[in-house]
Amino acid sequence: MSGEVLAFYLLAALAAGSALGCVIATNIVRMAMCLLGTLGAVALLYFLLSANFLAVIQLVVYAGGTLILIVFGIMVTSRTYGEKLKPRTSEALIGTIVVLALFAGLVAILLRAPWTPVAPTEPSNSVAQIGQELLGTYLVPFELASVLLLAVMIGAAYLAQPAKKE
Amino acid sequence: MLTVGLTQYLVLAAFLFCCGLFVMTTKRNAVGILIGVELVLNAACLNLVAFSRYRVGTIDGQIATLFIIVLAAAEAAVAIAIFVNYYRTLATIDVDKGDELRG
Amino acid sequence: MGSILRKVALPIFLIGVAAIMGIAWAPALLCGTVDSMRDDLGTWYKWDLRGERPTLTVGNIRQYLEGSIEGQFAPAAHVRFGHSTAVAFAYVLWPLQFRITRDVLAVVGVVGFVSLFAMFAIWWERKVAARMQSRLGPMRVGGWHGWAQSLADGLKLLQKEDIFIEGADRPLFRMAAYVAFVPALGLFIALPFSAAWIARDLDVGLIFIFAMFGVGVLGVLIAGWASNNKWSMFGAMREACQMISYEIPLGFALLVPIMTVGTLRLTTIGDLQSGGFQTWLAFRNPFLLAAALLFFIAALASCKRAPFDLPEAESELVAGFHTEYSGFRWALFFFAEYAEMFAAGALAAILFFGAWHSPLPAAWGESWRHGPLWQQALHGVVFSGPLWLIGKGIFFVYVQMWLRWTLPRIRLDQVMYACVQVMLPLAMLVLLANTFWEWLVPSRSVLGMAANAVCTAVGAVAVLAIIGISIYGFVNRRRLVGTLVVKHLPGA
Amino acid sequence: MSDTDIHSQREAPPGTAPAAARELRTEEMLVNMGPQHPSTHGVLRLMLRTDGELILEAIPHIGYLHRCAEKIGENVTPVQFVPMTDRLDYLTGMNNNHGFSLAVEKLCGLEVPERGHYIRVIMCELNRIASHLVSFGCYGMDIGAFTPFLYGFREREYILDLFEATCGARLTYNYLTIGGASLDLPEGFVERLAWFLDYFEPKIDEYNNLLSFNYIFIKRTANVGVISAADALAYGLTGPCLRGSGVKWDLRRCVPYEIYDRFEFDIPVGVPGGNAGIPPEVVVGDSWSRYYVRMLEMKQSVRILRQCLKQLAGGEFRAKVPRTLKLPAGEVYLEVEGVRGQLGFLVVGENKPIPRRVKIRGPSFCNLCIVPHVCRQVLLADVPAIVGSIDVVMGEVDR
Repeated sequence: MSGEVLAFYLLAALAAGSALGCVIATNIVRMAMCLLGTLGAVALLYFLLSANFLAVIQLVVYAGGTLILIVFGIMVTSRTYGEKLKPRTSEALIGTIVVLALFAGLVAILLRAPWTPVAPTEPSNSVAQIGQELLGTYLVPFELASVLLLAVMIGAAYLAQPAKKE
Repeated sequence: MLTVGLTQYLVLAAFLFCCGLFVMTTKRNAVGILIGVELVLNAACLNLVAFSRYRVGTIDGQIATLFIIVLAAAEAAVAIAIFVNYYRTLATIDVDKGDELRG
Repeated sequence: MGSILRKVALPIFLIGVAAIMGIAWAPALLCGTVDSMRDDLGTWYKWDLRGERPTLTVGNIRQYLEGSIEGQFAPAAHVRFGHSTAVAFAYVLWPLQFRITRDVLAVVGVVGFVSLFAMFAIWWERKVAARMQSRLGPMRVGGWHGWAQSLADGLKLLQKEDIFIEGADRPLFRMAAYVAFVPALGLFIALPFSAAWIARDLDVGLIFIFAMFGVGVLGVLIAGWASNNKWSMFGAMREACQMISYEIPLGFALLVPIMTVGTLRLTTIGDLQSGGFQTWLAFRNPFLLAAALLFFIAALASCKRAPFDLPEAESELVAGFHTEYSGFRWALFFFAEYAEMFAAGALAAILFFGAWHSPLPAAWGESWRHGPLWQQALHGVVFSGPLWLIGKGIFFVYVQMWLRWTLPRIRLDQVMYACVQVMLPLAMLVLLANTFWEWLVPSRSVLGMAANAVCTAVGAVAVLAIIGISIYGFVNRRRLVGTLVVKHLPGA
Repeated sequence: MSDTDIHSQREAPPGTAPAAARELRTEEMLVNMGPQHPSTHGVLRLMLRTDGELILEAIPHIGYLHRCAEKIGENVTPVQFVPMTDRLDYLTGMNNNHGFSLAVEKLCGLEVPERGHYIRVIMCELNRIASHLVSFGCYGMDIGAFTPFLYGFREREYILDLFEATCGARLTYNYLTIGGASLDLPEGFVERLAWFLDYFEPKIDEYNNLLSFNYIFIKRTANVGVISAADALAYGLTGPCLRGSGVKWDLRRCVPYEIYDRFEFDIPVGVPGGNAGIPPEVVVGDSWSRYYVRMLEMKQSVRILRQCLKQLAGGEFRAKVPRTLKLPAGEVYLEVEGVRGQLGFLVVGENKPIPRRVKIRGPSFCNLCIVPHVCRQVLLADVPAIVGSIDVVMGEVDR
């Protein structure tokens, strides 16, 4: 078993385990920590897939930004005592059945799909390539994304400002 | 014999997706639902990157993933802002309580 | 205990010297030799392995060392060992050809470096603080200026009870220290100590380190949350605000040198500055100098050092996020903090201040670089090598300490104001201006050269001033309270 | 907010949602600052009602250091009570001794010899400097700068050495006593003091350079915790806190006692920023003004001390006091300008050696009363800045 295979299965186990932790955990902060596990494992999987740039972006934006925002949101919104928000049993039951069925179906399809094996090619310099693509082919979505971020910044600031005193 | 190929990545992504779906549908804490969304998005990203590596040979998948990450960050910022407002109004973060508009 | 430590002080010092020399030529001696052997053998046996170097056997290496295979690259070709020596060396060298061995060595080296550096820095910070406050600082453990104080502190911390307070979220409480520590360690994977001394030369090394800075914040956040203490919670909230805000100017400041050099690979950035003092990036144009300053301030905030030490502000929040921590877990936070301090300093050095190159142009020592081993070692010490990077890192850590023991703490709203309304626009402006400068002013033009000269002069003056003031302060604060009282009061 | 609310909120076990928590505004949080908090100067406990980092209300809770000082005063003779006064405001033992001795002397009609007067002024002013040095250092620490603390203590060490040479103690002196001082000044004291004054005066400028005019320090303290002159008077503030609000009131000058009318000195008060080298951010009555008044007072104390050394007379240092001093029937209330404000002693005699009643007006206690008024709608980091600038010593607050 080569190093890459071993690494994949370790990381896959970590990602899947953390995702499962998210499902099981009732404490919201623990859920966030499980999410950190998944995000980190997925980032490392990106390294395995030779998407280095994506991996570090995942770490910067997701783990270093979004997740902190989420934890911060948790801290701000869960100061009331004793609010344990457990899923309702009926909902959880139905959810489990549906999701398990979905997973089984997906796996069945995936395993049967006739992927023609393509030898993975080593990207030459993915950062430069991504830069070229972003400012070339994908210029419009790129600019749209910037506009979106601006809108989000203004919107979030507007939403989160303290209510005006009457 | 354990090998790594596209299928393995896709199965993992499917698993993450299902977990995210479950979290989204059953959790009552609004932030928990957001965490579910992030899981689902991650599953999608993993799919895209794996495809881009094993099938297409170009980096379009990576670009798409980049956009997804950006969108996820934006979405989380707005969502947290909404949740803070929600919490201020209702003094709880339970999404089931937010049914004031129900007729 | 003290007497034992005093006895081992000299051996430890000698080992340290040996280690420093080793650092300077270990890659040339060991990994370099093995690599060149593999290259040699590849040509010798005409192995065609699609660019892959052949795997050596112990026998190959022994023959090589004995001189029965003629090499064309290696310095070892000039040296012929006896049979038994060659066998011994062969067994040492053989594992080094595998990547996994080198990885393990790198990890061990990083962990060792971080813990040694943290211990040194804690002792040194106490000495620096003491000097600034007209006292002596640690003087007892180990003999000479209490050099073993951190060792003794570490032993004490290890023995302390690991306290969990009631109501704390135990798994998270345990985990938080590791979540803070592991990224601080992990960033050293991509941090080059020199072009050869790097665990993984990532093409996105810079962002990787940046990411690790960001992830470490989570540990603090979780520590504050899991402690079930309102002060810890305040500390965590402050950390979250501060970090998320300061990452943006930090990122902008990082973008400025990237814009100039056009790569994210840290080894490339470092080697672009090998031509002596005036080629260091910070002195290339005024905007890069400004970016270096912005980077340093933002990094100070990211390391939560004074005057930005709000998350642990002891006069406001008791001890902030680590109020409830004790023993080893508490020490982990400090190891992480000192590791991040060094990383910030080293990053500043790599991006702006000539990386692992000395102020002398590396080209001057080119002949030494390919000479015998002792010349290579000397080259590593004098011209460019990990020692220079470590030295520069320590210099920036020292500046951070200096600021910490001089300045009062900023208030939270002022921290936010400074970030969002001062540093962020400034960083954006600097980025824009630098872009235009690089676009419009070629470095060979008169304007470019003049700017370079002026910035170099400013930088040289600043560095010399910092060193000069330090020496002046050290000399003038030598008189201490106790001796003053006895000596100077008439009638005493 | 009533006490029951506070307790139900604080002690709510996890897993239950108390009714009180529902009624609270969701953002609010109750935090205990102290009694074991690094910046509450001893055992002050501030109950903070916060909204995030914003302080909505700060309620001081005192009494952790109560030692029945006044009750003890009713059970011992005045001479025996003098050591107790050392322990009121333990940073200014000399001033406390002095105030109590003056009150008893006034009740008994004792005259203090000339040299005794000078010794008393010297000791009081030296102790004022020592105490202000601690206050300066601790205030630096409250703001987050550690180094000034040790600088302050470095210079205070000389003063304590002088005290030690004089009376053998470094903190609780029991030196100024009924009728004068308990011992004469030691040999060489005058020269040592003169040397110290020359050494110390430039150090004040060094402190100002290091801390007072530091940009961050000004930003942290200027316009923070502003007490208007009217408020200061209404709350009965005295000492540097009152003078920081711009009220020129100093008992040494306004109601001269002892021999303070023989010396030339100024009463420093808080002045608005922008003129006379005061930073423009400064507002009269803010934390910076209170802090800076102390720095200026140290200079004035040095001035007084120099004049003392010049005028110091020979002769007796203590009046002849009968071994068992009978306190005549009647009552005396006397205030002196202590380091932190007006220190008052009420002594009621009933023709016995033991007073019927001893009552103490502690300046720290009265100054502390303004904390809830000032610590409102400020940030958490401002609370140490405000409490530190008011400079309370809990030994005197709790007595």
